[in-house]
Amino acid sequence: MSNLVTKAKELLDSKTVQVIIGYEAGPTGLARPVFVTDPLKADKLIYDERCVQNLAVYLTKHEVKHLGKMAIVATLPVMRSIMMLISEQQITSENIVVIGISSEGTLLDIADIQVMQGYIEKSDLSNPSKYKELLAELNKLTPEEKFAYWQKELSKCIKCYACRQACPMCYCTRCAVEVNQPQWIPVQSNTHGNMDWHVLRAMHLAGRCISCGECGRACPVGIPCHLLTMHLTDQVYNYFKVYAGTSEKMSSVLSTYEPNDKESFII
Amino acid sequence: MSDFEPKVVAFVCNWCTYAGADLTGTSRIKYASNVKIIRFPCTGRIDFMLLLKAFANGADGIIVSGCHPNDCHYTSGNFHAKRRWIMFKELMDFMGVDMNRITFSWVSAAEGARWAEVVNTTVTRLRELGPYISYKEMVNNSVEEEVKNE
Amino acid sequence: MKVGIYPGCSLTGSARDYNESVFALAEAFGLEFTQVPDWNCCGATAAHNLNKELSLALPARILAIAEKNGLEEIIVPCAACYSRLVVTQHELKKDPELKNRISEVIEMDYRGTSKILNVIEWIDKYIIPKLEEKTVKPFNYKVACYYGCLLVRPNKILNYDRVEDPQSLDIVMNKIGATPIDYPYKTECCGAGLSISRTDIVSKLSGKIIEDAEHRGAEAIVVACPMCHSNLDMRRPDINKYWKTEFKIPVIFVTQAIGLAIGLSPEKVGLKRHFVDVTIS
Amino acid sequence: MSHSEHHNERNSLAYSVEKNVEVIAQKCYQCGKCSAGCPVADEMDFPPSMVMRLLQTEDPANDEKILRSHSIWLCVTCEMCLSRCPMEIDIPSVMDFLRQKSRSENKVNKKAKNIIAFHKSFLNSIRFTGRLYELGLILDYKRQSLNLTQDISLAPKMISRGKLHLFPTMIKGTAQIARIFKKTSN
Amino acid sequence: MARIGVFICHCGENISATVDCGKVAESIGKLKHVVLSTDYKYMCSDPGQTLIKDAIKEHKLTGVVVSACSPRMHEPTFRKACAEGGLNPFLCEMANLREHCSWVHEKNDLTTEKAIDIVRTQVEKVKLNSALQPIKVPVTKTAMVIGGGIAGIQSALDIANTGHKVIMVERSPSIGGHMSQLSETFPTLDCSQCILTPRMVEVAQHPNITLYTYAEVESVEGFIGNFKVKIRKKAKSLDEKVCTGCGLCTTKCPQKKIPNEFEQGMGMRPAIYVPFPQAVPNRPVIDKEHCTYYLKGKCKICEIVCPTKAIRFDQPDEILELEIGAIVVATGFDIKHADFFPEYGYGKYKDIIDGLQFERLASASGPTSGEIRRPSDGEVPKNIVFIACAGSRDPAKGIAYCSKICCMYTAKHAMLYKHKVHDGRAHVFYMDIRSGGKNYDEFVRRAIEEDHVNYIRGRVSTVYERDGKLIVKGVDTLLGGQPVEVVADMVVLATAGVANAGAEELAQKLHVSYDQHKFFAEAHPKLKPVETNTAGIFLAGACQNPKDIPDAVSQASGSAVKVAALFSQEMLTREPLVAVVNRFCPPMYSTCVGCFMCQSVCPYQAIEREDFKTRDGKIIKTVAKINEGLCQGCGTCVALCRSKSIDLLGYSNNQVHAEVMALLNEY
Repeated sequence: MSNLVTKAKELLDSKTVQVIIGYEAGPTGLARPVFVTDPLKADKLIYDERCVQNLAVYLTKHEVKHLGKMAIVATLPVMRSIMMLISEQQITSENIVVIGISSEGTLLDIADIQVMQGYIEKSDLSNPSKYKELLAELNKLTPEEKFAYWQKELSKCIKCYACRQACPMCYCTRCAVEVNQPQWIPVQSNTHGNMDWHVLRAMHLAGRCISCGECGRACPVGIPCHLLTMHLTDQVYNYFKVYAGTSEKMSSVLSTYEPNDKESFII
Repeated sequence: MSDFEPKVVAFVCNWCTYAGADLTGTSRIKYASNVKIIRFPCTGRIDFMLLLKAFANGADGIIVSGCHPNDCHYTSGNFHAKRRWIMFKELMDFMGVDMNRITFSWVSAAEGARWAEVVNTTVTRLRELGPYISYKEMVNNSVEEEVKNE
Repeated sequence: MKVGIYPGCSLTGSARDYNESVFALAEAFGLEFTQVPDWNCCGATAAHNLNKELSLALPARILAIAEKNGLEEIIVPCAACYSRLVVTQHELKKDPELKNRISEVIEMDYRGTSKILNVIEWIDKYIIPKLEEKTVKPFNYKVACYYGCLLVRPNKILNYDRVEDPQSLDIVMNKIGATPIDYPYKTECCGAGLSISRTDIVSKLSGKIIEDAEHRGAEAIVVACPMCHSNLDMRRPDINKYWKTEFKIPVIFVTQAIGLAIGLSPEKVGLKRHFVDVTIS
Repeated sequence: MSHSEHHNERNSLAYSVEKNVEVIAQKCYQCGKCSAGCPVADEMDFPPSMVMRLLQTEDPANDEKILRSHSIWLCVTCEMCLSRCPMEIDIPSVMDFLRQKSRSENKVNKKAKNIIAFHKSFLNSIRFTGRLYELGLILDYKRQSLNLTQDISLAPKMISRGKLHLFPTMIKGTAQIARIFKKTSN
Repeated sequence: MARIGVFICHCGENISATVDCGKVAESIGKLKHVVLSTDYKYMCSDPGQTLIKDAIKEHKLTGVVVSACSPRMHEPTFRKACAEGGLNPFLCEMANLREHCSWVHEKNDLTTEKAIDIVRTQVEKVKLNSALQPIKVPVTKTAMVIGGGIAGIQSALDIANTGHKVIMVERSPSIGGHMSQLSETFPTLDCSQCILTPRMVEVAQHPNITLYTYAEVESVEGFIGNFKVKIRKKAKSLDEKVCTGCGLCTTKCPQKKIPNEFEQGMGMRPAIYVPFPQAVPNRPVIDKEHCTYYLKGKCKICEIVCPTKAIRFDQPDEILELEIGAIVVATGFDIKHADFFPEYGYGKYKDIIDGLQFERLASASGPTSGEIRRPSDGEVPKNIVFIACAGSRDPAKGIAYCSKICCMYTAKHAMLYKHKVHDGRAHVFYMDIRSGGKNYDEFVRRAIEEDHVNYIRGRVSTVYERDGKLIVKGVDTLLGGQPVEVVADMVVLATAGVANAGAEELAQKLHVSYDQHKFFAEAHPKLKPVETNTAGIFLAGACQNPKDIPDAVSQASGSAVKVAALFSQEMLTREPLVAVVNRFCPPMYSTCVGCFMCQSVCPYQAIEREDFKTRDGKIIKTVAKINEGLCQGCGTCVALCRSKSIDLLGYSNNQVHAEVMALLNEY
């Protein structure tokens, strides 16, 4: 994508931004994140089907932030992450230039946040179809089967917190699992402790998850933990008819309410 | 299983349900003694992790109760709680945690009789369900896992 | 755009005068429309009084045929038919199940896409723009604009004009030089469907409408509904008998009034077919 | 909960109105604005607001009164009541429903026989021709209502003004119309 | 090292009848850190309390658990006892053995076991309690009353008479509000002006009251006892100190045809005007929308004729910044203008008027000096129709609620009419007569029985004009829905009471909530009808919902007492059960990441932003900070905070966690 490179060059040349967060081809042939600060190095930027990671996770990292104004190669999930991060006051729109990438992989002209909002609103915000089937499958199971399934999966967890690291929404400087007064989450990586952790994570992402699936992808032992957050994404839409990351002003589902919110289980 | 008596923890708000339970007392309405109450200022204060803690520590059932919508002493605490419980319930259902073991209810300071009713129906249901074995097992096995790991 | 017209039964019979005036206007203003092929009766009051499903099926057939023939707009001069058609469209839109059931009954699929225009909407859209230049003989009379029930009610469904003291007809009449009077009976009922079965009631209700118009010095009552017309015009003898008076005020269709204003002959707009002689014009 | 139980027990007319035309009789607080504006209220045995009141009682005896009333047949569906009702209660739809129920239970008020005769004749005429054949309508109505003399003067005048066809116009889809009648006759 | 004392109360027989108190005391005594566990017949009695006080000293207790009745009953008692015993009151907890145990269960082992669990839970909790100091916030002892109607006036006078300063802000040029427009008042029929005017004057002359008319609240910040208020004094184009109120200018002003607001448009006024003769302050203002000078740039006749040269065309608006301790909102109501009711022809026919217009007609100071004459031709109406609920209880076209006052004022109107037009007929179309209140129903009965007002139960369908008469088509539902037609000379619509224009905007400035009808919302529908959910802001009068004068006045006095109570303290002390955001030394400062979701859940706007800056003022980190003056301690933010950076004193995460553990795990 030469025009991606050109765009990047001019952004850096014109000093519009100080750093570009994008992808480059790694030695193993896989794409990996790159932070380009020098216009001359801009041509290493790539975008193709190998580029799957949600780069928004770097927007809140001090090491990147302090470089200055940032441009970021952004697919839909990244754009939605940006919206969330702005609405949660972690970044400011002034400090971000979005190099939009369409679902076809072509360069989008995202002049500003409003344009980006327009693009997001036009897009399908429900969970990616490949996960929809999985979710449907799981939802068919009986409670016992579900419980068993998650016991099996969660027993694998080694509490490496890669799911947390990969998630652009998990930007807390101190995560609740590190709190030991009281010990909310058992430190050990056993099924019970793991379950507590994943419940906590899912609940903390309820109404905030933008369905990028990074957490699941990052898991070294292959726990489909992204299905937990994605299931809640479905439920949030089902109950409150909203998707996360659609505007810079949206307030999270769990920090707002409608007096007539409907539920069927409170007697 | 008939002699089984479930352990039930009730998380209630101070202004409505706790006061309602007081009224149950002053009106001398009898109910099952399995339920023990923990007082919170507002349902909005109740952390979902506490519910898991309760199960992990041997509770067979839980009651969460606060002011009816629009009656919250803090105007909106129960509304926020409601949304939180919706999400929590959906997640638990998805993970196969038995939601029949948690009763969510609104009980006002004037509903002494209703509190007794809520408790009794919950306890009766739990007596039928029996102890929450699957969860208890998970916790115990986890401890053994530890032992193995060491 | 392909414009269709649904005359409805009365325009082929008791309201031929109305029919003639509508077509006369169309001709004079060079407006094209095709009749809804093989149209049937809308069922009128009788159907929805006795059988709800029938009262939806009959209009549904009309609409379905119109759709099939690509009629994006259907002009419905008869206010009663207009009301039935719009209500049907609304009911079937509201309830998909019912819609399926009905299209099964009429053996056609029905989508509910065509836009239904009442006569005044038609006039506003196609005639008003050229009206001024064409007006040769200003219709300068004091008129009582009588809308009747079905042009404005049920307002929530038709949402046409305002339900109390509507204005659309007054505005049209104003355009051709007439002076509409302030008239509280604009939307009072004339007795409609009871015309034959309870002529006494019709005579009473229509009588009130006529009496008040005459009392306020109107020289004509202007209508946009054949039912109202037949009650106020054809039933005049009964009315006069009931009220023991001699109400003389003529009742003319809005289309006839416009026709006269643009210089069409009374015959051309069917005035000669009235029971009550139209002295004006 | 107790509420729903209550519903299950209900088999009143008000309940079937609720089920069939989604109008809740209890919404009516009896202001009477409908009766005040109803053109035929003074002809009725029960003006609209009274019909609503009778429904509210959910008393079999009163349900009977409604179904046997003259009112429901006098209603001309002018929709004035609905357009002015502060509670937006769709009385016209209720009337339509009550008429059909009254007929299906053969409880039609005797005074209403002409009205129904007319409606029947009207439908008859379109059942066979697809459109209204006015002369046929009048003749058929006379046959049904036995008002042989009525409107005797009207017809010739209409004919002279070309307002009355001597022969019906048949539409092509008559067979289909017939089927529509068949399928919807319940 | 915790040293806990546990005291188990028998409450006479109330607890001991079903709970084995001795056994409870015994098994609790075995618990870690419990140095004293004893039972006693009446803990709340003096000897019982002494028992605690002595034990605190004797056993050097660090925590006390009184196991007796509900804390909602006696927590204050025992906390006070502890304080007297030298222990911080917040180190005392109560275990509810009566309401939650002995009274609701049979006498058996399970019940006693439950009692033990309950007590143990509180023991575990109290170990984690920390000594808290009541929060002290200073109080600015100046109140602001917004709105100068009868409610505002009453509230202001009551506060001022307790010796505190009051600022009164009134939007219009004079105080007096709607009451000053009324002719006579139900149920006594005494003249409104006569009872109101003295109060208005009192306000103007009261040493403790500063009156700002023609002024509006611009912004409100801060919290109870410490509000910072900006007020905009709109330019009156006049120097009030110089003006003598001679009124010469108003007579000479060439603009004379401006509909008079005070007369509800039934009279005219000039562009420089005093709203009404008894106005306070009795000084004119120039209405810039209509003044020839402001419109065309020339005229200035008023300036020329003014004997004291008081006119100031170049006068700018003035912004005042005030320190306020408490606010009383008394902005009143408005009437819903009836043009949304086309079938009643209001606005179309001159002789169909609304309730307030009738008040002016009936008022001695009104446009007809008290004679009932119809607007169209000044004739005395011989047949008059009053239509109740013209807008109220009408979800379709008007408002769903009952305006409460119309039944009474309609009865009053009908009466006044009959008193003034003896040969006249008065008809009232009504749905229900809602006349609850002292001597209210008697009043309505009088209208019917003595003044022969014709009450017809039924709503009017339509009103139209014919031959200069108004045809009113109604119904008599008591005659089975029989149509009724009245030929009237005049029709009065009892229009609904609605929230004042701008109420919503003001509510948002004040951060108080309002209902779907834009009326100000009380903190609790039953027990806090005068408070708002924002501490230090109170309600008076019809800004909460339509009210009659007695109700408005009593609520006004209520709000005044609330303010006085607040001002009776040098410092505000509040229970310190508030949320806190953790703080650490740099570079952490706090584990809060500043997502500020807590801000959106807080019902009290108690969460503020705190910036940590470098020496050169560069912001390093922005985190949440709880304003303990505003926080009411609901703890919703605590449960929401993902990084667990917020905690709630008295119900800390540690404490509630410990309670759960203690409740379930046998020791």
